[in-house]
Amino acid sequence: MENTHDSPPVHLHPVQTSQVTATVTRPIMKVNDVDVYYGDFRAVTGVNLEFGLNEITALIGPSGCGKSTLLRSLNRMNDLIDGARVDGEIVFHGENIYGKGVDPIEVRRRIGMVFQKPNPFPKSIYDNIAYGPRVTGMKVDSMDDLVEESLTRAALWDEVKDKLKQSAIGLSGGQQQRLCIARAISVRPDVILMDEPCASLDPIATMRIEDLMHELREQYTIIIVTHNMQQAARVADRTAFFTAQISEGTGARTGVLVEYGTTTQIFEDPKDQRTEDYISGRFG
Amino acid sequence: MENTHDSPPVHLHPVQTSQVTATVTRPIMKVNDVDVYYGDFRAVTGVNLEFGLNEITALIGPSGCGKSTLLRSLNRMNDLIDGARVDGEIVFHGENIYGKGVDPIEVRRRIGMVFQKPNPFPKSIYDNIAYGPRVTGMKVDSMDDLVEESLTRAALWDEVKDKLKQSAIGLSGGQQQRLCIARAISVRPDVILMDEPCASLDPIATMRIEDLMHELREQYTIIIVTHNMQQAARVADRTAFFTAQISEGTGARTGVLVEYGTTTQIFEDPKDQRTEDYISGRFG
Amino acid sequence: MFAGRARPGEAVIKFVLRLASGVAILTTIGIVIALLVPAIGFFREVPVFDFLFGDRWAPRFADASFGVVPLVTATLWTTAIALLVAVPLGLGAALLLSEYARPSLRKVLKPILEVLAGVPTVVYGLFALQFIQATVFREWLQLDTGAFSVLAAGLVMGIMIIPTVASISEDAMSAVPMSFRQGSAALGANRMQTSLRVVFPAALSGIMAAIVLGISRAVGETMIVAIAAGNQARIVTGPLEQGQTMTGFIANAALGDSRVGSLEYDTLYAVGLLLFAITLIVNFISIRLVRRFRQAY
Amino acid sequence: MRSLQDSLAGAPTMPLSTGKRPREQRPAPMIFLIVLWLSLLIAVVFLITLIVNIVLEGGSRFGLQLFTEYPASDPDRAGARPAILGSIWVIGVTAVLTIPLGIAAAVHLEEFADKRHWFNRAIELNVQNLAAVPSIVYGLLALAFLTLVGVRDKNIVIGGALALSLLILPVIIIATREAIRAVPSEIRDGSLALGATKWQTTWRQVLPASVPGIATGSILALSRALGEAAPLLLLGALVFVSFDPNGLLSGFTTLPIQIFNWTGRPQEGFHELAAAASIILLMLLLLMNGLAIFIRNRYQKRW
Amino acid sequence: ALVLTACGGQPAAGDGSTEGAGTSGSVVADGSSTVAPLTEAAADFFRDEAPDVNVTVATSGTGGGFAKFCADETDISNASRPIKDEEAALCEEAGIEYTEIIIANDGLSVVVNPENDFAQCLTVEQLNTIWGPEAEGTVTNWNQVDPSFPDLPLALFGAGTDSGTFDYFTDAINGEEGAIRTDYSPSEDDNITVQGVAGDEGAIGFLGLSYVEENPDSLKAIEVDGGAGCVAPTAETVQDGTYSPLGRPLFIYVNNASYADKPQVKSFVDFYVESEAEVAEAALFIGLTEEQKATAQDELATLG
Ligand SMILES: Nc1ncnc2c1ncn2[C@@H]1O[C@H](COP(=O)(O)OP(=O)(O)OP(=O)(O)O)[C@@H](O)[C@H]1O
Ligand SMILES: Nc1ncnc2c1ncn2[C@@H]1O[C@H](COP(=O)(O)OP(=O)(O)OP(=O)(O)O)[C@@H](O)[C@H]1O
Ligand SMILES: [Mg+2]
Ligand SMILES: [Mg+2]
Ligand SMILES: O=P([O-])([O-])[O-]
Repeated sequence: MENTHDSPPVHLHPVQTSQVTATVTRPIMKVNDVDVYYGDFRAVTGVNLEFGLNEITALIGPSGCGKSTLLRSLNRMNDLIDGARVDGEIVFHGENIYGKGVDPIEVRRRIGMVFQKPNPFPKSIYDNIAYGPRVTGMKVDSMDDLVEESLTRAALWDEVKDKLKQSAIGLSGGQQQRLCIARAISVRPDVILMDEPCASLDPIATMRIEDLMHELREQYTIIIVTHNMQQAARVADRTAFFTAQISEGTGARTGVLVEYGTTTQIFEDPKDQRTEDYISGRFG
Repeated sequence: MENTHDSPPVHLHPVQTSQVTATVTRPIMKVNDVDVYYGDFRAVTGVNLEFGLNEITALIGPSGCGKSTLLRSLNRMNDLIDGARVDGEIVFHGENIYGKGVDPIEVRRRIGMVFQKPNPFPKSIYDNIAYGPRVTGMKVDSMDDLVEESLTRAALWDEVKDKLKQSAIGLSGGQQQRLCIARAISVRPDVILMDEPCASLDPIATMRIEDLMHELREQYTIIIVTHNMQQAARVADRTAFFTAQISEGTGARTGVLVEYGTTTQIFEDPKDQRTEDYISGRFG
Repeated sequence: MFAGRARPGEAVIKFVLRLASGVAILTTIGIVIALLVPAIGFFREVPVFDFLFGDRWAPRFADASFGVVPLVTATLWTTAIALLVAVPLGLGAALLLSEYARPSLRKVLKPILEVLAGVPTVVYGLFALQFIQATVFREWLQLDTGAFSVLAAGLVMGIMIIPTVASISEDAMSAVPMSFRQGSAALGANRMQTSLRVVFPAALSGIMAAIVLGISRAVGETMIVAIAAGNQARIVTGPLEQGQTMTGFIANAALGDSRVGSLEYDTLYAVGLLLFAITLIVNFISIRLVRRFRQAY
Repeated sequence: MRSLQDSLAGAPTMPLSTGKRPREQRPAPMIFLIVLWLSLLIAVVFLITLIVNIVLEGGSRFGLQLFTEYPASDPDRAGARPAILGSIWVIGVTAVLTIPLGIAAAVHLEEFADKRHWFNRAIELNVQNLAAVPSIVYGLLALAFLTLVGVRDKNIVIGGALALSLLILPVIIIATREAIRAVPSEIRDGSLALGATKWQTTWRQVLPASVPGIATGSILALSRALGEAAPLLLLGALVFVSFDPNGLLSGFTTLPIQIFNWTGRPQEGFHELAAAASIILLMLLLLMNGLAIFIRNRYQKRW
Repeated sequence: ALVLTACGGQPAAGDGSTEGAGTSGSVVADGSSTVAPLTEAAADFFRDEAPDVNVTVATSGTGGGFAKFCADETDISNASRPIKDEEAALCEEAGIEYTEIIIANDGLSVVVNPENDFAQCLTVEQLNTIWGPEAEGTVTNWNQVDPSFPDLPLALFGAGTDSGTFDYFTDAINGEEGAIRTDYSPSEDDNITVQGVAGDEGAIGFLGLSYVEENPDSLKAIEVDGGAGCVAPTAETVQDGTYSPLGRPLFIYVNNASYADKPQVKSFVDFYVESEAEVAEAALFIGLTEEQKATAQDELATLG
């Protein structure tokens, strides 16, 4: 092991187009030739992907390759960033979410999101869950029931049922993250996007969330960005590997999809040299 | 690969004492029973370690286990944090750097440091390098020569020799980091500490830095903190694995050294279950 | 080996710097002494109770009396009116700047607001007296009011305080982590809902601090009230009445001159002390609130 | 209530284009936005009215004479020359007194002071408090101080500068601290790790990097001092001065005081002069704020 | 500046008096805000004589001015009433010797809002009814002053307590210096009084004649009946003494030591008295009678 480092520097593959090798049987979302820009800067280019219903799809790749950018464009969260722009189509239930007449707020209600750092509102646990239904004007028979159901699904009910009126800020990191998942569930989305949901958690809390994802998979479609390859291997049905390509002229780094397939295939039999280098820890 | 996750939650090892299994032949620095506190909070406890001359030692472990804290105590950078305190001895060339009469500024000159985020000064490239020699009042025959020498050693000379008067802020991330290494070298330290020096760099820049570390090893002793196990495996002669132990009473997390040995031993034949779990990606 | 160079310069510099920051403490001590000594002289002649609760303020007349209540009522009126203007407008501006405006728009709007805080108060005072009171209130609106009113002074003062309220509450709102807004948006909330239900409550302690600081600005403002609120020390019962505030009294008295040590001179300082005490209390509340919102995230 | 289960079937449910107006554009959010804009616009309209008003009243008197002539009993011959020079003197001395002191105090608090020490905490608390003390109280303080040291005539440049300095010192300290705090700690760490002392780091790295912030804060603070009248009134600055102030002990008057004085005269001409002098003050204010903005936008580093 | 000077009613230079030439130093005057415009005008004209002399004129009110004068803080004290005994005692205590010089005349005018058409002339008794200490809180309406007056609330404005105007008015109308109802708006700034009276239909106030002449649209001076019929305040009635009891002389008090030791003070005061007529005109006051001028010059002469 000592001093074995003599491999040549990695050359980025010259092929620009993304390779889609997976065929998803029951697609719920399709990404058609998507580029994402921040102002003039193209952060991600030419992505084609399909996400399967009730599957967990992991997006992996080195830092800055545009995983978060792509994920945020899936529920139009990028709209909130000045200058962010999406080219191409993202088709959800047969409808382009960037199409005319589409209300981005409705898109976000239907496609929920969980963030890297748990971000409960500084309100009571109860109000955190009730917030979504309230602001979206959801017709709810009993808010109490909805809160209980959401928390139960997020495997948090037993831990918090006696302190629903207490502030959510008092919960541990792992509990906060499950609360955020419960909150996302409360407005009855079809898809849940997760951007490195365990990055700030300790190993035990991470396992809890991973277990929870497996349970949620029965009813939701989950798309998760992760830095942790082991995590992708543990939880995902399919994995998409991205990397950043450096443009020759300007030196700008643009994210591209390198390879997409079942998790087993990506980790055990990668087709692309870059995927293999990354998986085997040769870079990143 | 699908859904294989059913391992029980990891239990932190109850043994508190650090296990030092490596015998370093030519130690340049010794950490004797060091605890580091931030006010009342004990961030790291009971660390015993030796760093070998002209070796690269990697400190690895999950987030928050105190790697950076320990590293900063090796050149008294912790002195600058209000309330930070080091108990125990850190012996460098036979002298306790926390001993009486020791000038911390001299310690820092002799033990240089490179940070996670490249932090060039907002000055010209030339002035960045000349800064250290100037402020430390180093006797220098020709500053130009010293600048050239430092930049050459940091494998940056060719790239910047024509724009020494330009601002360092205009360099790319990888170049900036090499500039910071050149800057650290300029005051002729014996040891260089690096805290995740590649965390913000892309794969190619990372490789450059790793190559550079191998070259520098001939003349300097290097201690590097890294999150990236592959990187540790690639560059380090020895590896120390830390983790955070949760105190039963208070729930406070304190960093401990779990295992220390040659990199080969740590990665291929870990003695401690926690090390193995971490290496194999079972947590973290 | 590590015996460093002696660095006496470093110690001297450190000492000088420390001395410089000690000026802050010296100033406070100076204020307290400067106000307290004459005030003690004053309270030797006028019982504290009569001062604080007396309802007739006529310190310089043959038949003197020293009840500060009339000055306090005028101050309360001008302050309340100023806040009524500054709080809604300031918070509205703050929400606009922090939740809606793009950085480029912010760059334009914030300095304009800052100008409002910088207009010399003499200029404001004349504007209040000659335009707001004389032209707008009396000529255009035909209000039943005299040459001065606490309303005109309070209104203009409110405008002056808008930037104070806006800038501190905007700080508090901007300090609310983006992640809260993202969390809210991801649940299908629109900007208004996010602003009112997430950002506003989360920034509440900072907003309170802004308001409290606004109060201390209003209580301490001098020239506007001295020019436009009137000079008659009387208990003010309505916004269209004139009245003399605490600062108004000090300024007006300063236009004359009193012998050091005379009761008249001491009166100035007794009122100054009361003013200082009020703003001090208000400040402490504000500082605590700010600290709370700084700690929250 | 539709159970959660139903929505998960995966079959296309409600379309995304609901046909209704997007939720961001419904009446309530639109009205809300209009209200927010209004609150800002009211303030701006007010400012414009004020400026127009003053320009209408004082415009005819605004001319060279205002700058070159001394006050006189006849408004047609009167100017604000001593007041302008007095303002320059007082603000200049104030700047010389406060800027170094304010920077030094801020450097101490940010770079050197152990924030857990009671003394430093007391200083911090004091600075915050002083920033909100009414300006007239500073006038009382300066008056008491000058009396204490036995100054006969309190209306002297150094006296006025003292009152204004104490008034804006906390403002400058706070602005400087913010500018210093904006310098990333990485820069400090980088310098210290090379064996630079704290002071070297402060002097060679932190202060140069925070110059724009300090300049901006100082200019705004001085522009506040420029418009202050109340504390100077207490020193008896409401005087007729028909000569150019020429030293620290020279008598003086300032523009705001001159304005106040003129408005107290019976003749309408003086009121116009007051408005004209207000134009000068407003122009100076806009100039200084503009300069501050320019510095802020041009030089402030985004780290 | 020259052209402006020419039409400014300034005394022609070179009328034989070259007393200021070559002197320098400072002259500090303080005191009455009523008299201040006179001293300011004098200082203004004097600058052409002696450009290097710095004259400052502060306005602390007559009482405030004497306080400083007797503390040896000023060279000249402007006064709109003669020095009081207790003030004189203070000066004596401090060893300050001084000389009183009459410098102009003023008609202390009682003014009402221009809309007011019923109050043309008030007797001293009526004024006392309005302003007396016993009126405080009780006399609040014009019809309490005279039943023929309409039902209109009174609004009262006047000089602040530090002023000689205040002292003079209270003495003349209420019979005792400082005795006055306190529920009026006192201001050291007479223009505030102008604003106050102009802004209130039921207003009544008192101030110097110059403010009336300069603000014909805002104020109306009423006639005062001191026992010999209604008299309006004008230059003639003041000079001939028929505007009584509110016609008053204005003074400057000169510190004898300053006059003797400081050439700039001497030349300023000499100039001031000599150009008294032009000064009064420029400052909108009523000049001295021949008799008064002679007195003033005599007083100057005693100073040496
Ligand atoms: N709001 C933004 N404005 C401008 N550029 C952005 C913004 N957010 C991200 N970028 C840029 O877009 C590129 C992709 O960023 P992104 O955050 O999507 O990467 P990522 O793969 O999620 O990386 P990480 O693993 O570090 O989270 C980067 O170059 C980044 O600098
Ligand atoms: N300046 C500080 N003051 C107080 N506590 C601190 C400070 N810096 C670090 N800590 C705490 O000390 C512990 C160890 O932190 P440290 O940064 O050394 O961990 P690390 O192993 O380097 O983690 P990472 O991999 O995230 O950098 C953490 O609990 C952290 O919160
Ligand atoms: Mg990301
Ligand atoms: Mg670290
Ligand atoms: O300022 P006075 O003339 O009224 O004393």
